[in-house]
Amino acid sequence: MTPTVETINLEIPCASDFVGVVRLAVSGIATRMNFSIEEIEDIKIAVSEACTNSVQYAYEDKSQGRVYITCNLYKEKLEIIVEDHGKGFDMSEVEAIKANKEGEPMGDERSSLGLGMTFIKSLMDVADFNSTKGKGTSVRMAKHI
Amino acid sequence: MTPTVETINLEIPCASDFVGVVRLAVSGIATRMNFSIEEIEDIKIAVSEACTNSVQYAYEDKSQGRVYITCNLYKEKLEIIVEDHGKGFDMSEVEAIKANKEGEPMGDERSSLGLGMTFIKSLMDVADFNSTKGKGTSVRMAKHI
Amino acid sequence: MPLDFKITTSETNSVPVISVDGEIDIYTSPRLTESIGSAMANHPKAVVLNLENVHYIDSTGLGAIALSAENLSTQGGRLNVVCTKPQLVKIFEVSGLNQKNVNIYDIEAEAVKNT
Amino acid sequence: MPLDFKITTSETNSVPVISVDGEIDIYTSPRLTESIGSAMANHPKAVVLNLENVHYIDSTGLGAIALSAENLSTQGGRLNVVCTKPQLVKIFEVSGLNQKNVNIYDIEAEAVKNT
Ligand SMILES: Nc1ncnc2c1ncn2[C@@H]1O[C@H](COP(=O)(O)OP(=O)(O)O)[C@@H](O)[C@H]1O
Ligand SMILES: Nc1ncnc2c1ncn2[C@@H]1O[C@H](COP(=O)(O)OP(=O)(O)O)[C@@H](O)[C@H]1O
Repeated sequence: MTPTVETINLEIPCASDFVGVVRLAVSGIATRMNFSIEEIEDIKIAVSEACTNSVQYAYEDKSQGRVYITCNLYKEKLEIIVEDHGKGFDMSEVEAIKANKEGEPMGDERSSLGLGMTFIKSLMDVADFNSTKGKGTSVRMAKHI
Repeated sequence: MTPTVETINLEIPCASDFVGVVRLAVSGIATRMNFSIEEIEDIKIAVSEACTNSVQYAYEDKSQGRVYITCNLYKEKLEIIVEDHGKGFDMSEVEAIKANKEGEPMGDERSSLGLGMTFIKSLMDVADFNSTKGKGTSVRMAKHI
Repeated sequence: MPLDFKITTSETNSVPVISVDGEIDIYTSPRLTESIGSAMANHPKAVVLNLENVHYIDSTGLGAIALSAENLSTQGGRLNVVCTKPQLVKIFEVSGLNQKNVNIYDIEAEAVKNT
Repeated sequence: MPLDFKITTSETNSVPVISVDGEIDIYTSPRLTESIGSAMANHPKAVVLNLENVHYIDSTGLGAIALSAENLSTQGGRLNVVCTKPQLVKIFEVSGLNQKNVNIYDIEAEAVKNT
């Protein structure tokens, strides 16, 4: 009985240093799965955006926070889930703010453009966002080979 | 309270495809810690040897096996622990076999030179091997910055 | 090594040229912001940012560039970005930054000339 | 991309030259063994293995090379390896392979000549 899916788990501290490490690991996985160079670049950006959001927004006390990355390798697709157990957010609230200030800097971070989730959606074939205030956020994304 | 150690966890299936992914992730971590290029190469080989052994020898049923990699980042060193929950081995037995057939191919794998553990010991500052028959193997290694 | 990152600042015809080597993400973008900030200290008309050796940028990097461009334009200057990699150009397009105060060029000399 | 791997086989003065690009480890070494095996099918006096573009090798890769060298010497041939990267040369030395039936050269032409 060979499994139809192979799983790789990665868990990093809530620190900007390690987003690049996730990117490296994921690009290695995508290379092994024979994605094209362009697709690999797309996947790298998408997974980075999700990790960056968890690192930036999820935890009040970053020193205790962890970010969990799960890569599920199917025959025909790569699925990546990025999760945190942070403060979560109200998706409809964020959408409303974005609609109001299109292209304007938003949020606490002055240099943030509100592009993170947009990139994930536009670069991947599947992008599901799940966030519960007080519980955390989970982003499930997938790209077909 | 900032932690004195940051931990990154990685978990791969027991398959040769993913040893390179571990190597990539670890080389990223070592780069972030400002190890020299030479030291990074040493660390990559050492961690690969440990993962390769777990992939090659630990599990009768590879499809169910997992290999666990823990990277502990200290101010002055990088510690890496590679573990499997496989069949384990008797270290003294292996040493005895090696002493007898120095430089000769050993074990089931005809192309194996018995160099894996030697490399880990010679390339890292710390190398602890722990194996219990029927329980699994754990290799703890460290390199000082 | 994959995660190496380097910024070098030089000057061509009195225009500060900032060249980046590596990946621009949440970890490295503060250093980029800082370098552009230092270049702006002498109130130049423009800063040229050469991304020819950048093989990765994401929304954090774009955010840093957008903020720097805004600061520059506030003091009457402009940010000319040299960028040839299709993947990067694509990201600039998706972000819409190239339609605001960031100008994209293929060749550094052109970016310097148009300041 | 970091984990890309490629083997190309050519011939110089009737000597098969196998050039490897990428990392030789537990995943890729079977392909190397296979390529050397195919090159040996015509019973050449020697096979040249060019590792100039190999930036990583570990005990698995060395094992594959040692086994191939043994097979070659059994049929009266030899394995000449082109290897310049200090890190790789160091690994060959630690393994002791260069003192057995694997000959290390700096330059491909030399490795081909000495067959
Ligand atoms: N993991 C998360 N935890 C908490 N809040 C989040 C998380 N991800 C996104 N958010 C919220 O959603 C907003 C929009 O995110 P995003 O579209 O990625 O834009 P940006 O690029 O500005 O981060 C953020 O400003 C933040 O308030
Ligand atoms: N994780 C492990 N699980 C079970 N057996 C192992 C493990 N690691 C090493 N061994 C045993 O130790 C022997 C020597 O290992 P090593 O020194 O790495 O040589 P080699 O390079 O031939 O693998 C192997 O042949 C195997 O029998």
